[in-house]
Amino acid sequence: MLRLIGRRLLLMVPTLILASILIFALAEVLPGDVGRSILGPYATQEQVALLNHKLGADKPLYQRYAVWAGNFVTGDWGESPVLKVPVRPTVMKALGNSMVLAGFALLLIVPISIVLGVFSGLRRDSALDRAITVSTLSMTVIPEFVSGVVLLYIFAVWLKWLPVTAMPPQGSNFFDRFYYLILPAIPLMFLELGYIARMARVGTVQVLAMPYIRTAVLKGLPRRRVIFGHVLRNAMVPTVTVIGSQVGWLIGGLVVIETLFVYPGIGKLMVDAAQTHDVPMLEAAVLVVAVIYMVANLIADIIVALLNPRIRMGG
Amino acid sequence: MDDRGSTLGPDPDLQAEGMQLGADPEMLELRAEAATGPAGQETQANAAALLEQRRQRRYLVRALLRSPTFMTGLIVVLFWVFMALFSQFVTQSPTAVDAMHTLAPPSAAHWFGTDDLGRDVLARTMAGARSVLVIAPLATLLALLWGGIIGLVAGFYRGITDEIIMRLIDVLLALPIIITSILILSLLGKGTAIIIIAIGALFTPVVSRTIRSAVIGEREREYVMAARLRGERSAFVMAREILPNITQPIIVEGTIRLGYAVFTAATLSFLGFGLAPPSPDWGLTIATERIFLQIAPWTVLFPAAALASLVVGVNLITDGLGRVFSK
Amino acid sequence: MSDDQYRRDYAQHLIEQVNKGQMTRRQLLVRASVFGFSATAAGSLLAACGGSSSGGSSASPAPSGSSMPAPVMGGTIKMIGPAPITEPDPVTIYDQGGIVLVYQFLEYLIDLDDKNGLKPKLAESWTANDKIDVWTFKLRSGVTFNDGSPFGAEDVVTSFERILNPKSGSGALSQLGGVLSPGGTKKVDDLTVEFHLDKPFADFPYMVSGGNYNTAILPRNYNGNNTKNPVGTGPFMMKNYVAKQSASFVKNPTYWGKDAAGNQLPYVDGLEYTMVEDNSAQNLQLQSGAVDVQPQTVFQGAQALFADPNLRVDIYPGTGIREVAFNVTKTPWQDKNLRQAVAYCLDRPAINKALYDGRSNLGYDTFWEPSVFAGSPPSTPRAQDYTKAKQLLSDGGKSAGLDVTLTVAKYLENPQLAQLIQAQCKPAGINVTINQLSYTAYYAGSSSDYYGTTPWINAAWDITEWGSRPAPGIYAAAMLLPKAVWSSSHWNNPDFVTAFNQYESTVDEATRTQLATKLSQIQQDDTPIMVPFYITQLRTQKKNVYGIQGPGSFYCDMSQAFMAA
Amino acid sequence: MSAVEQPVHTPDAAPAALDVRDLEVTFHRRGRDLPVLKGVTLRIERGEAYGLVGESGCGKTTLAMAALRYLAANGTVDAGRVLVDGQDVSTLSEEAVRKWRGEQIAMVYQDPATALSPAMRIGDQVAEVFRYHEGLGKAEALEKARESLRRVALPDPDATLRRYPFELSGGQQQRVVIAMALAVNPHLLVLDEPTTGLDATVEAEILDLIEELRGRINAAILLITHNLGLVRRLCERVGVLYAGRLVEEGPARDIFTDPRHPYTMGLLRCVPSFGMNKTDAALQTIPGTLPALGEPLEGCVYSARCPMAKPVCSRREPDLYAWPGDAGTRGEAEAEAMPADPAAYSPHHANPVGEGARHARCYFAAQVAEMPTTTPVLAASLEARGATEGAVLEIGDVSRAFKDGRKRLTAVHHVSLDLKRGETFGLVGESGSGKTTLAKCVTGLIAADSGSVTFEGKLLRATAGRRSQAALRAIQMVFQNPDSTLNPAWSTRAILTRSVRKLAGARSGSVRAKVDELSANVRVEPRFLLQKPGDLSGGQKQRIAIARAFAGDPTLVVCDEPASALDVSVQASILNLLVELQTNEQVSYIFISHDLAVVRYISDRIGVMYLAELIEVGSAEEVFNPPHHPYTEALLSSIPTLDFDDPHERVALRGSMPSLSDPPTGCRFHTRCHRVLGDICVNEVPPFQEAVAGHTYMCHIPPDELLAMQSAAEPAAPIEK
Repeated sequence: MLRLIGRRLLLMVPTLILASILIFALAEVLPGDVGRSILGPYATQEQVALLNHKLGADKPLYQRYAVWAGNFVTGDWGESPVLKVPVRPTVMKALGNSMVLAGFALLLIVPISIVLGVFSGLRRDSALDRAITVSTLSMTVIPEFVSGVVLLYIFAVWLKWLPVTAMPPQGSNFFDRFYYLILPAIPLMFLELGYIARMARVGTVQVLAMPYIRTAVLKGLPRRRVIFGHVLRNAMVPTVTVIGSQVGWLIGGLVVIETLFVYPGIGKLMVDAAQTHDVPMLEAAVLVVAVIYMVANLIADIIVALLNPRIRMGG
Repeated sequence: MDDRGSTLGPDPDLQAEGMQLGADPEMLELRAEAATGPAGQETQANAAALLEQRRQRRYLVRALLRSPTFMTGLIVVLFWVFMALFSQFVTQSPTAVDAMHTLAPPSAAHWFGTDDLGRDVLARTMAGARSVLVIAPLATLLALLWGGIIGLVAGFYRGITDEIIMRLIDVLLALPIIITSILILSLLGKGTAIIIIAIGALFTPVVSRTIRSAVIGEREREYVMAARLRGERSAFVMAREILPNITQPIIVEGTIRLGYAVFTAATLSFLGFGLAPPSPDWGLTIATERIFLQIAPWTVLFPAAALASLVVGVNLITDGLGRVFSK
Repeated sequence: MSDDQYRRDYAQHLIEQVNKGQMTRRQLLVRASVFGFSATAAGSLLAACGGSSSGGSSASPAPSGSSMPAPVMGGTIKMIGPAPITEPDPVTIYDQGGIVLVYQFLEYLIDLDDKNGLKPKLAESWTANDKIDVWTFKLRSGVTFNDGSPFGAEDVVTSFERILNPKSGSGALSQLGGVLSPGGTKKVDDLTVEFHLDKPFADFPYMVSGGNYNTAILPRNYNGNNTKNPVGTGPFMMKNYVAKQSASFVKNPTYWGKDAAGNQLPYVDGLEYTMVEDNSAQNLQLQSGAVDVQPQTVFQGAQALFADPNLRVDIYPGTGIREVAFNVTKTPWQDKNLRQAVAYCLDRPAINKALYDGRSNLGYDTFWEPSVFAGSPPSTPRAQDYTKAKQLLSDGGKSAGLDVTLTVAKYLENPQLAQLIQAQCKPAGINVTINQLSYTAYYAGSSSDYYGTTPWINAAWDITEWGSRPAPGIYAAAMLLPKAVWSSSHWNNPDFVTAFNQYESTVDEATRTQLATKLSQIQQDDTPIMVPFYITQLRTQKKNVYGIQGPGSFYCDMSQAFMAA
Repeated sequence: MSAVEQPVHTPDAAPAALDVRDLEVTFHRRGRDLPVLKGVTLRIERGEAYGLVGESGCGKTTLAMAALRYLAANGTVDAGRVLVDGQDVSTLSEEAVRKWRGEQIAMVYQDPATALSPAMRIGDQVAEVFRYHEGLGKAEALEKARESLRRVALPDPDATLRRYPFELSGGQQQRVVIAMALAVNPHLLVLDEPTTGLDATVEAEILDLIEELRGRINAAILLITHNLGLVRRLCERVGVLYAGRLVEEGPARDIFTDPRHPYTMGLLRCVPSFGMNKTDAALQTIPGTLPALGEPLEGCVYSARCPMAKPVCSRREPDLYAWPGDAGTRGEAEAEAMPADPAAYSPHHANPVGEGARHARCYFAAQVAEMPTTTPVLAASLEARGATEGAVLEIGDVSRAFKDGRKRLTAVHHVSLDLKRGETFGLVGESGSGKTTLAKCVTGLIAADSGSVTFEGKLLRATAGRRSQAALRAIQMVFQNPDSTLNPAWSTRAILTRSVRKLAGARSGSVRAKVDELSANVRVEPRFLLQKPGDLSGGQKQRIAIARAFAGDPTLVVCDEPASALDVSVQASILNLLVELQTNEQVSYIFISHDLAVVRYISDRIGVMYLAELIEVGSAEEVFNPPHHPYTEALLSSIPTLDFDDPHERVALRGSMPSLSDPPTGCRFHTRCHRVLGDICVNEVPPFQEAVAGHTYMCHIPPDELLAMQSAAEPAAPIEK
């Protein structure tokens, strides 16, 4: 088990290196350059060239990468040439905000989608099953900017039940924060609900078809015991894996939600950094998101291993 | 005395399918053991088998026609296909600007009202089906093609090839999708073809993963070994031996991706990377008209409802097909 | 000629102009302010004119002055607007977010009033020599930076030398280029500064006003670390700046400003600025009551704000335009006929209606907004005339039709404008393909040759948004003169150049008005750019917020703002 | 079919453990009603063991599921009743059913690996039964679970309680399932193919266990199996099911020694009796296949395949006559009197007619003993064939290991052997002993890590991809699983055509002819060539697979358990086919099987593998007779035979197979050997001893000593039936 975790953590290193190289290359193909981003379209060519030279942005790609990577691994994430703020605290704060939002959304998504999925799996082919399957899947493919705007309009502007932003005023207590997060979390929930519920349903249906469920039923166990003792645990395996991999989508969805709900998160930071050629910021943001993604998958795999002793012990 | 209705009854599919494949199938083998049987009996069996095949096909069609899920989905999707093909004959031009009558509420002249440029929302909603119905299926096919090739190669060769491909795919998957799309669209430019390519590319890693695992399940099967013992080239084994047998996961993956393709096309438009105005594309319309949601909700709600209905329609078809086939 | 003599002459000249009907009363006020008249002095000038007002503004001036309750002290005003794209360094800022922030803690020699006139700020008065190539500014005494250091001529000189140095990267260099060179700013004494210009320039005061936003006066030892150690003379001090999220300000207790009643300014204790890119999100926040002020409101989607009983939307006359530029060096726009043909296709009232709810002013295909800038418009705006357009097309050899591409950024109402142009061109046989780019892509260019590659300068036909410019000369210098770096049209009309140079170097308002008319006519006739409308500026605030100064847009002086009970 | 309600037993008799009356079960699939059970009546007394046999798809499992009230949602009971302990199970409430399952009726399943909850500790799974049926607390239930595990003779029950299913061997898993089933002393125990998929040695263990437990528990047993040997060992009474019909029923000994239904007779004749060799005779088969579900059947369900069938048989279905009573007299009389006009038939009643211990559903039960054999005539004399001199294939010191995580599993360890032209080399051993890996090293599907494979004097490349087309053509393989051996997406003709093209190098004109010839050779009718594998029966698929292997006139065909997934009658026909092809084509076989009787039948020489090593090689007869390796001895003793007079004592192997990653030192078999000498076995790798020329085994015990030991312990494995 520990070996599994160790191996996976080790595997992250090449992935991150490749990712960071890719981001550098990405910054190259994106239109514009950092000097122009800082000085705007109205600065003269000479000024931009001067600034680029000062920032070292006119050096060859590999040189810049080497410098950046060298600093990064020593813990020096540098300063954003565009925003003139140190990268690490900025990224970490944005990440923290996003994690709170995504975490809260997951807190809603996971139980709801699992309950819905398992329920429709148990009631397979019933009208309810169809309703759940179709409605959750449809929610998933309705873009979050549509659901977000509609929800915002209904609950914040029209009914005024919920706040229009996701950030509570300063000095609010811990629980206020979640009150502010309810509205943004719902479109995110929609985004993931269908896929996870579908997996939970499939997992349940598959497990119900397994001979050991027959064993459990024919042992004369009460239905509750069969479901909670035998079905759920095994049905969760594909679901957990999917939840892990869906963290990527969740962060993708964050960009729009963060814009819509005025939330200073990592998604917005990333897109802005990409558009302004803020390479240190972009690199750091993308890499922490990649780490989050991989860690989420690792956690999912660990949970799978916990659910499945074979993997746990074989590992 | 059956346990029908019980949540924990045995799974009908298990009994139906498993029986055919299991070591002690309850379902009877449909064909005669030809070697030594009396000829008359065989002919009879063969005729019965053909009859059975035809019956099954007819039954499937009938069951689909009777399935409310499937039919609803089919009608919805066909409606949009029809609209995409013929909307210009049914409604006014989706791009006819009437700057003096902008954001007009639904009326007899404009059933769905007008948008910020005075265009008929009904006409635009109808015509908006076109781009989605071109982009989403083609992008899905493209993703299946690329993902299929990558998945086949990785799953078939395994070893170092697989390792390298999967690491690269891991990297792509670890990158936030938004960054990937910006990258792709910055590289490629714009236009419908580019969007199709971009969405296809975005979905490729996921698809190739799915197909890879299907290939891995298939490559150890004995018919693949038989092909290798025949001296078949790898490309032949992948394309002709394995590929036809992983159509099931490919179709499932395809239907899931189709829904997401609609979603992604709309999101790309929202982020300003998708189609250009004055396309009546739903995603684009929702993104641009979104600011009028409060004062002229019809500009957003109708295309949103259209988008949702198409998506639900696709899902209903998928769902209906799955249920009928699994019976 | 002494300053006073000069002023008296100029005052007399202005009064004559008004009385001759060559200038509106409003324009008088504006011109007077350019030449350093105080508001009171200008008021007495106006009184001297006598007669009825011939003020020609179609946009109603801001109502902030009327029925304003008594100021209330204290409280924090919450503002909302876009985040600065970069660090809000006053030397290099170029975007709305940055300008709004800088405006709160820094000051300019001259400020813009809400009619685009000039009012003294750090400069108490200014005069020009006869040739109007040397301008002398008297600085306000008793002003200190909020770090305690005194403000003086040294600060002004270093501020201008800084932005004139190409290494600073300041966009102001583009504006001041050819007008003021390094070394041209001279300290006379601690409170007097002289600007020695490269050429006579009548609108020079605008160049050192808030309208040229990079000219904010920074302490002489400014080290570029603005967000970390913000030092300025402004009414507020930046307390906290979180990139991409928020900025907060507290009042500057040692601010020099006092209101008419002698109260210490600013009224409020502080400001909070929330950074939100998305306009709808900003609007929703306003409607929900979470914020008090949106310095710049975008028309699209603002209808809800107009309808909101808790909000007040102020409308200011503006000179902001959408420049629909024909690149005259590219096919087919070398041909004037074709450019005119397009201009005759536009249904300007309809465009105004569609994009601005009819609240903007119709455009004359020149940047010369007649209600703000002196110089009467050449004629009425071009009306839609397809017969003429078709004739022009056939004159241009394109009677069979014309296929062209219009490049536009997905920004503000530009895509909608493009679509309207597209739709309105179609009946004349002009098929317009819209090439919509992201904002970034539209303004992106290769690092080796930006102006040779960026779409906004190099597309054959594109739409570029221009914020308010306080003086027409600024527009011309930046947009239409042959050497203008931002010339999307690449227009080079010797008549225009000659006339413009004359215009800039004369103080005689009669001549200026004639020249202005001529410049407008040349522009309109040759049609290097189309200007379908002049955008009025919207500012939205809660009903109880009063006293915000400035001509709309991001020029937002909060020193006299307050929240009524 | 109207079921006439009629008491089988007098009411005052104790209720039977299971009493199934006129049970009719129908499955509904894709809009069709498919009758699976047609009026089945059977009765199992308390303490009695009843074997239900029949080929795959006869309806055996459906009967069991109906008895447990656990039919799939698409299956319904249309008529009849199931009484367990006199209680009609259809009348029970949900809660009562729950209690009834486990307390009165319990089941042991076919595949123990999937029958146990994979993520739950063994202890919890067993304890569950006590917690929910006896209301015990956790600790007490666990204590009782430990007791249960002890009862099924699981070694170290304490450790087992804490284990997960995957940590146990197949045999141990099945013991756990049995422990669970017997936990609350049920009245009826249903065993559904309890040993299928287990190795012979393990199967024997499980049988021993069940036999032993039978003495201690009071449960009646319903054993469902296709393995007649199992029934012989365990059951007092036997029912034979065919196409949803009970065709014969009676005491086990009688049924096996004196079957009175042609189907029963056919089944018995298909099984190769141990010691029989291909040179003796071809195997018996049953012609035709089971009718498809839902296929309309007139008259006797078996008439289409019955070699004794007369016209009357397909006109009206015979009753289940008592034997030797009615079946011999009334049945034939009724058949005689049958009017030719079907309309004149009286509605027949399919229930047992007349009291008696035996019943047979045949008009001509009296003639079954003289049922004509259907042995296909061999095309050429096998004796004349004979293996030519000179090795076709030489395997020299081949080893192969796999990586499993960090472990290195040696699947083949220094194996050498050779093979002559036209010879069949049988490879036996428990699963995981390396048989298949060795075979794949020969064909090049797996590259050997070391060692050489020489074919016709030439060294072969390690992998198929690098071998010449000629080498590929010459060495082909027939695989185990009929469902995956053929590409399901291709038509049968396409499969054969491709093989002919690639292997025979034939041009298009001759390809068609060659394909037709091949399919004729494997007795597949041309019309089946149009179909896809999914439409073929398992036997047909294997025939096509064999045809494919023979497409390029191979010199050597590796057969990896080609018939083990098939029913006995099909298996027999496949074996016959292989023998026939060998006779005609002079091909050599490497034949892998865990079924010793099959290997014995088909092989000229046999190699026994244990834990990656080839531990014994010799002629078929010699290997199966002492002196042989103690492991071979154990394997042989574990075969369940049909012979009721077989007195042989089973040699119990200790423990389960050690891990391939860490094989025992010295003799690899010493950890389980019943003839272990002492330290020498632990420390020294044993030498190959030569029993007779050409028969060597790897053991420290010299041949004469071994012969003495083994002769004393048991007689030679039965050759005669």
